[in-house]
Amino acid sequence: MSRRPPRGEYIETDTGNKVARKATLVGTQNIMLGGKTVIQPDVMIRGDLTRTVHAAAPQPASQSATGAPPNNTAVSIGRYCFLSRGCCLRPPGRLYKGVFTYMPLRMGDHVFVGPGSVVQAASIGSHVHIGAQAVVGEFAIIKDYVRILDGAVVPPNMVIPSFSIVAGQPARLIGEVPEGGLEAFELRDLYKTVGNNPQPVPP
Amino acid sequence: MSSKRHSILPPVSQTGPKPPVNFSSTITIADSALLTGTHTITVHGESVIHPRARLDSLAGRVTVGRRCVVQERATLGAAAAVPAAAAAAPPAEAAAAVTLGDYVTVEVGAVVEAGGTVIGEGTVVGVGARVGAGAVVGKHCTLTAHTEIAAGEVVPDFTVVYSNGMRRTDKRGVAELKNKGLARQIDVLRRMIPSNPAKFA
Amino acid sequence: MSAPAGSAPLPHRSVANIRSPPGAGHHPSGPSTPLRPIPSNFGSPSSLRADEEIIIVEFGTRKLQVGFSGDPAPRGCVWFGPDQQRRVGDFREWQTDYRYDWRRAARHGDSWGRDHELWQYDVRGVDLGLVGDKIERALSEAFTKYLLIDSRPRRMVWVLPSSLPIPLLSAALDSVFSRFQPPTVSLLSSPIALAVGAGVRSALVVDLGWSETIVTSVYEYREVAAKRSIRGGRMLVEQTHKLLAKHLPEDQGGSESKQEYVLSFEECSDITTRMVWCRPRQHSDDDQPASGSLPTVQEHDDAEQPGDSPTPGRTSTVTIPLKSWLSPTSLELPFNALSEPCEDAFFDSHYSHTSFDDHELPLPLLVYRSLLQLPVDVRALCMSRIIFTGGCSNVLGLRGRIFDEVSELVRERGWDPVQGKGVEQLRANPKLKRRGVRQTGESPMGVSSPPGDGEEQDGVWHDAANTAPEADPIEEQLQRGMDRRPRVQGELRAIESLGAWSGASLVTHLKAPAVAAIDREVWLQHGAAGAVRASDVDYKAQRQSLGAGGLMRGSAAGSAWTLGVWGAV
Amino acid sequence: MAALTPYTYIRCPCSDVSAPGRPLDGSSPMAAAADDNGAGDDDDRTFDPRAPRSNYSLYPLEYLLYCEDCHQIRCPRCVAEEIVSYYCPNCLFEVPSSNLKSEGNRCTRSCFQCPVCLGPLAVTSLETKPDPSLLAAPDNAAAPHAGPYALTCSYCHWTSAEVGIQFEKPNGIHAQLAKLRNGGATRLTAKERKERRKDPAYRTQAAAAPAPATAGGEEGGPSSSAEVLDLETQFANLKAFYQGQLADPNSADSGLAALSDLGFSSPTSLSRIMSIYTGGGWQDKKAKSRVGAMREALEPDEGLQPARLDESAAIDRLRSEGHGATASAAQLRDQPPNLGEAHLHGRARFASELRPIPYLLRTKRSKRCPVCRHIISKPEAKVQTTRFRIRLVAGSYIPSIAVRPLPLSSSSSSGSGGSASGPAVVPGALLEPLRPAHYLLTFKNPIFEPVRVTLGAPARTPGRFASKVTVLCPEFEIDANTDVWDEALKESGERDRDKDRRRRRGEEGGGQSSSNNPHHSQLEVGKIWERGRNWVSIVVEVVPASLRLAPGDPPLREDEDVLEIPMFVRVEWEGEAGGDDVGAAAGRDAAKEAREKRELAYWCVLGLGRIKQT
Repeated sequence: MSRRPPRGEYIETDTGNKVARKATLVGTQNIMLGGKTVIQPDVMIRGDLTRTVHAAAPQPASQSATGAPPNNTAVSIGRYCFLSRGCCLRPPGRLYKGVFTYMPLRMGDHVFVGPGSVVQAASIGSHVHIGAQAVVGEFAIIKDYVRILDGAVVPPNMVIPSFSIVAGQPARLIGEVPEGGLEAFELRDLYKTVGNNPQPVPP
Repeated sequence: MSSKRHSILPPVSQTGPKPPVNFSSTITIADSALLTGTHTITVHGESVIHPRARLDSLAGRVTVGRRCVVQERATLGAAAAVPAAAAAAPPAEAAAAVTLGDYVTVEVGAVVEAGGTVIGEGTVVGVGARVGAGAVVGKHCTLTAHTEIAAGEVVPDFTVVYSNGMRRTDKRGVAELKNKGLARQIDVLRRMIPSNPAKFA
Repeated sequence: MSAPAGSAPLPHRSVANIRSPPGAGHHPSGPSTPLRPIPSNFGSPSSLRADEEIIIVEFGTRKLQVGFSGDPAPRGCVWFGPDQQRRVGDFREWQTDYRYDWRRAARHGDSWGRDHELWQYDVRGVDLGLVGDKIERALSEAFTKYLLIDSRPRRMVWVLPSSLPIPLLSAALDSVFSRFQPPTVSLLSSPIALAVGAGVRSALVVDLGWSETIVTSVYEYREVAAKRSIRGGRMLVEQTHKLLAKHLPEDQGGSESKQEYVLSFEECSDITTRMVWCRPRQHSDDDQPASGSLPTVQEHDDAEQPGDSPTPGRTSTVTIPLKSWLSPTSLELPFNALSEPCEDAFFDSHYSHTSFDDHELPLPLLVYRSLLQLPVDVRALCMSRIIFTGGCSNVLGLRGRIFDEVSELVRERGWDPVQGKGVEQLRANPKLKRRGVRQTGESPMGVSSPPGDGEEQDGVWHDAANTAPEADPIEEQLQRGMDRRPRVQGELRAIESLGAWSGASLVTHLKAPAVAAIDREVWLQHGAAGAVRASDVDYKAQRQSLGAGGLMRGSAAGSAWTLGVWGAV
Repeated sequence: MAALTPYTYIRCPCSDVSAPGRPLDGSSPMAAAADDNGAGDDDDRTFDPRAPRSNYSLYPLEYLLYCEDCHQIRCPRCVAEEIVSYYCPNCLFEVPSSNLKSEGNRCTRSCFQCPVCLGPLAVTSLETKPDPSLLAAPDNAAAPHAGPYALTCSYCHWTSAEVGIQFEKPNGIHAQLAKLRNGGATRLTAKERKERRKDPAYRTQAAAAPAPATAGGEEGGPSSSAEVLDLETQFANLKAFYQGQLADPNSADSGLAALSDLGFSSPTSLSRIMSIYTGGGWQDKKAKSRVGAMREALEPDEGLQPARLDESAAIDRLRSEGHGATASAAQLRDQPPNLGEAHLHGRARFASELRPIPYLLRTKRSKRCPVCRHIISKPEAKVQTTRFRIRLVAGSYIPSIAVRPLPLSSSSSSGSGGSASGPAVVPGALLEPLRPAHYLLTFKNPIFEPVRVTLGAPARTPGRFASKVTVLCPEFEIDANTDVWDEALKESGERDRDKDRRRRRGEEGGGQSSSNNPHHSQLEVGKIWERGRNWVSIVVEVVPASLRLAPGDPPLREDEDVLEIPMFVRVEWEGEAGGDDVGAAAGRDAAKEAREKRELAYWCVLGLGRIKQT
């Protein structure tokens, strides 16, 4: 993670978010960032896939200039999240009362999403580590302090309780996060190592 | 996100030639979709091409059936990862690179290699799955995420490929229901995804 | 591979003294008087103890079954394998690109699949410490994952094969006592537990185990004889591998048979459990066509012929996907070929019976001989209480095949250890005829065969027959007890047992005291050396200590304690 | 081979005490290995990380706890656990411990795992046949909540309808499933059976219930009159039978028969059962005479179950349906014990006989020190909270060790970042055999007193391939950790910390020339490479062994190509005499209190990287 990008690769917002210019954010008005969140290049977030079921009237298409209502949030991300290169966040969709609708994807704080992973969960807690090339199926619910190993495929609708370590296709519980393992989920240091003037990793 | 823009869509270098296209009037195609190649790309009625989906007709024609959904970063007609030796017959390759039946869903980041590859009606190609050149996937199959179908392999109808290549038969008999669901999904997507077929014409 | 403990026959095992040797001390008016008040004493603690769970552990070579006493089945089952032996926090097996490199693990032929075993009965060169570690980890996994209990000390009951070598047993006890601090561990031998689990007091337990097949004769809840053969699950899997390797295209001649393994153990054992079957007894190759006339055999025979005869079946083939080969492939082979491993591993019918060593007898012969070895009345009981158990008893058709082969052997040889001329003479013997008819079981006999009968035909067992006291009180009692319900005997019959674990669960639930109960303190002081021979224990003292110490605690510290059938060092 | 990032494992001292058993002779390779590892038991001999037993005693730092009263490391192996709460990992409902005894160790709501792929199962209505991947809840456009229902896997699309299991109600699936056999036939649950036991109608009812069509072993149909008992019933019958026998009606104390439900046994039966175990015979005639009363089970009602040896039906099925229709060994292992079926002989082999797997419950556990019984870790009881009441992790007491390859080709990148970022060498790059390589070990001191670290490593690594190891600076001090508030203000305080770091370097410049300008790649023995606020970096030089095998050698074992250094770490510091919470902020004013020397010593294993195979 401690690669040094050329200056100006990131847009740094006043809330401390670092969004790579090369990231693809569709429907930004429906994407909420908590701050201090890093979005690396080639990340894709589908903010345009909003829920349609609560409103009878057809939603304004994402590129229409009308500011979207607040309840239209498609993807909300907490603080100190880290979206690695090439990962993709996508709201889950399903038929509800006979109508197809997308549901918001909510993400807590200190969530690491590994490179190339695709996340379609309904909710992800805080202090969650999703490895590289992992797939989190639609409407999965992931609690706090969960580690999803590289390449795991979390099946749709799966619930992963706190302190779980899951892996495999489909993902299953293979271990529990030990008491001493909680600090490892902290992403403050990692946050500092990227951006336009990255800090070195503290030893 | 201070910017007034409603999307950050960094331009992607349009590599390769602009392919001749044959779009139905009812399709939805995001203008950030990527179409390259020399052969014709045909998309039939009510199909949806998500942003950043990639259709590559260098190796041959790419045909997308009715009411298909090609999600972001999915690639149709990618050059075969491993040159399909015996599997795909070269002439067929030139003819058709990829053919999707109706009601096919190609999910995020899935790759369908060129070379006479066929995906049957109602089949779902899961996230990050890879269908090798010349493979023929039957109707109403489910390729779960990260599934790899070897080049030239034939997958019978109603097969579920899961857990790294384990196979079983889908006995739920929900084919038509899935199609119905897909239709509903497409209704919604058409309203959400700004379509810009003109860009590719 | 008979183990040290097993090879030296323990006093109670030798056939000579199945019945109590007259000298075994007829204590005048034994415990009955001291026992009278005991119920009241017992009443309260036992009811208190009712909700305190006792953990029952059944040890197998490849798996550990763990649960609570009183349950019909174990709650958890932990298998041993390479993944179970990794460091904590090593999740490599779950990495997408990781494949367990079994070729490396199988350094030389005989270690193929060894990392799936808890121990080898041949304890030479076995790292006992490692065995302890494996058991400890398996147990704690079972506790956390399946039993959901914390590490407060709990009493344990272990179900063990009675042939378990003492070094292994003590290694296991060392590790468990030091890590789990159970106040006591009681030992129970699996054949007896099986008998209990089947509702019988005598039985012929045919344990088609992993490392070996053991035939144990249980008489009145006592093991009176055991015979083994190395023909077990391991051999079966190796035969399966041989079969698959033979059918695989790229074929390095015979080289891959023992040295080089072309397929992973995991895959072969999987295929074995899934596809390998056992074909019924061939009637063509034995000259007596009359075999069908055995009523006992009858129902199985003509039931099985349809299973085998249809010609479409003969030609049918199966395709088996192979992942662990050089390149993943799927192998097509005739369905009938899948019965070969079974033939080679368990029967070897193309060799003559005389050509086998004692440790590699084909199973039917093994069963027959162990029956033959028994005194006639014991045999009469055991032969009609055959219990098949062990992993290989799940091989389709195997039990039926063995059963038929045995009844065939019985039919053509009777109970005559001697063959040849003797046979004719005996054939001429009217008594035998009667017997012959009977043991084909046309009708379950109410009475056991008269002792004279036994003497006459199996000469070998003269002494055994003679040691039988003319009036065996047990027999009398039993006869009296069930004059209206005759016991089935003299007829070959197989019965189901709930399994050793469930049997132990029953025994424990009934709060039976174990003589082979080891106290933690005592063990940590003396270790196995502290044990005395089972026969030397004064049961009266035991029972007193029971009164004091509670039901399962067979040995309060200080009183003599024993490792039961596992003998002493 | 997966790229290997350097790692550190710590060996809990508790492994030293328990050293059961020794190989009986050294003939076999295993025994040889055991000899090496036996050495681990006493510290003056080198601990071999590769010995098979080592895998059971090595832990990553985060798995270790620490007892403040014993001042000792505690590992998962040596702590005493106590369960705080039970819960279902799927519905996250807390289960009272009382239910455990009765309901067992699995979720009794509607939480099931797929028997085929272990994915979660969802209840779906069969009427509207919804596709769970599209609708988690039944589509009520068509008949809302119309039964029957089935469990469906959203991953592999297995459905319980495949094995003929359907439910009337969408909830309480567990209870409904208990009454269902595969194929749909109903069965009596244990409770119902108990009620029916005396009821004459019971037998007919049981007989009426057909053997499951899928039961290969039984398709032959009941050959004899005996009914097929399922495990549960046979067990119950046997138990009832034995207890009946033990009650021993014709003995004097027949009054006790009433107690037989408790499994209570009269003296007679005691002696009876005891003889189960005694190798010897009967001592007293009296007991014997009573014993007679106990007979064998003779009928299915008493638990006797004649075996059905005819498995030809199953064989035929195997023949016709082939490999695809069978359940894999793994799937069978994941199956919970199925009490609802007859004995599994020659059965439970077909995929059609798999049953949904109720989720195993999980637990929250608190941990105690095995010696002083103090609690060293205690989570909040509530399932949803992730807080801990007490959490004494080793990481906040013993120095952490970070391993990084040191790029001696002093490229600018490694220089500017100081010790911090030296990505010049690719992580996980293979080590060149016989070519010296350098690694930076960074020790970080978590406690609020300065600690003195002494390292001991064998000159050559144990095992088949001995690499040379030189710890350039085996003895050094690490300054105390600073206040907690610094942690809190870390983000903002980043710059200060850098300054702080630089300042220190300046101070020590005179003393430690090498750390003065770390970019110069001359390594001086006995010199610290670099020093920070509460950390110190030293250099280890290794000369990887060549992995060339002599002909006839057994091939490399898994991970035998990894260069692992066993290192004995001794940490000394002065804590306040009370020594209750060394780690807490209170530790700061410990300086004023009485001091006492503390020492901690343990083996650890540094995995540096894989050696290139030539």
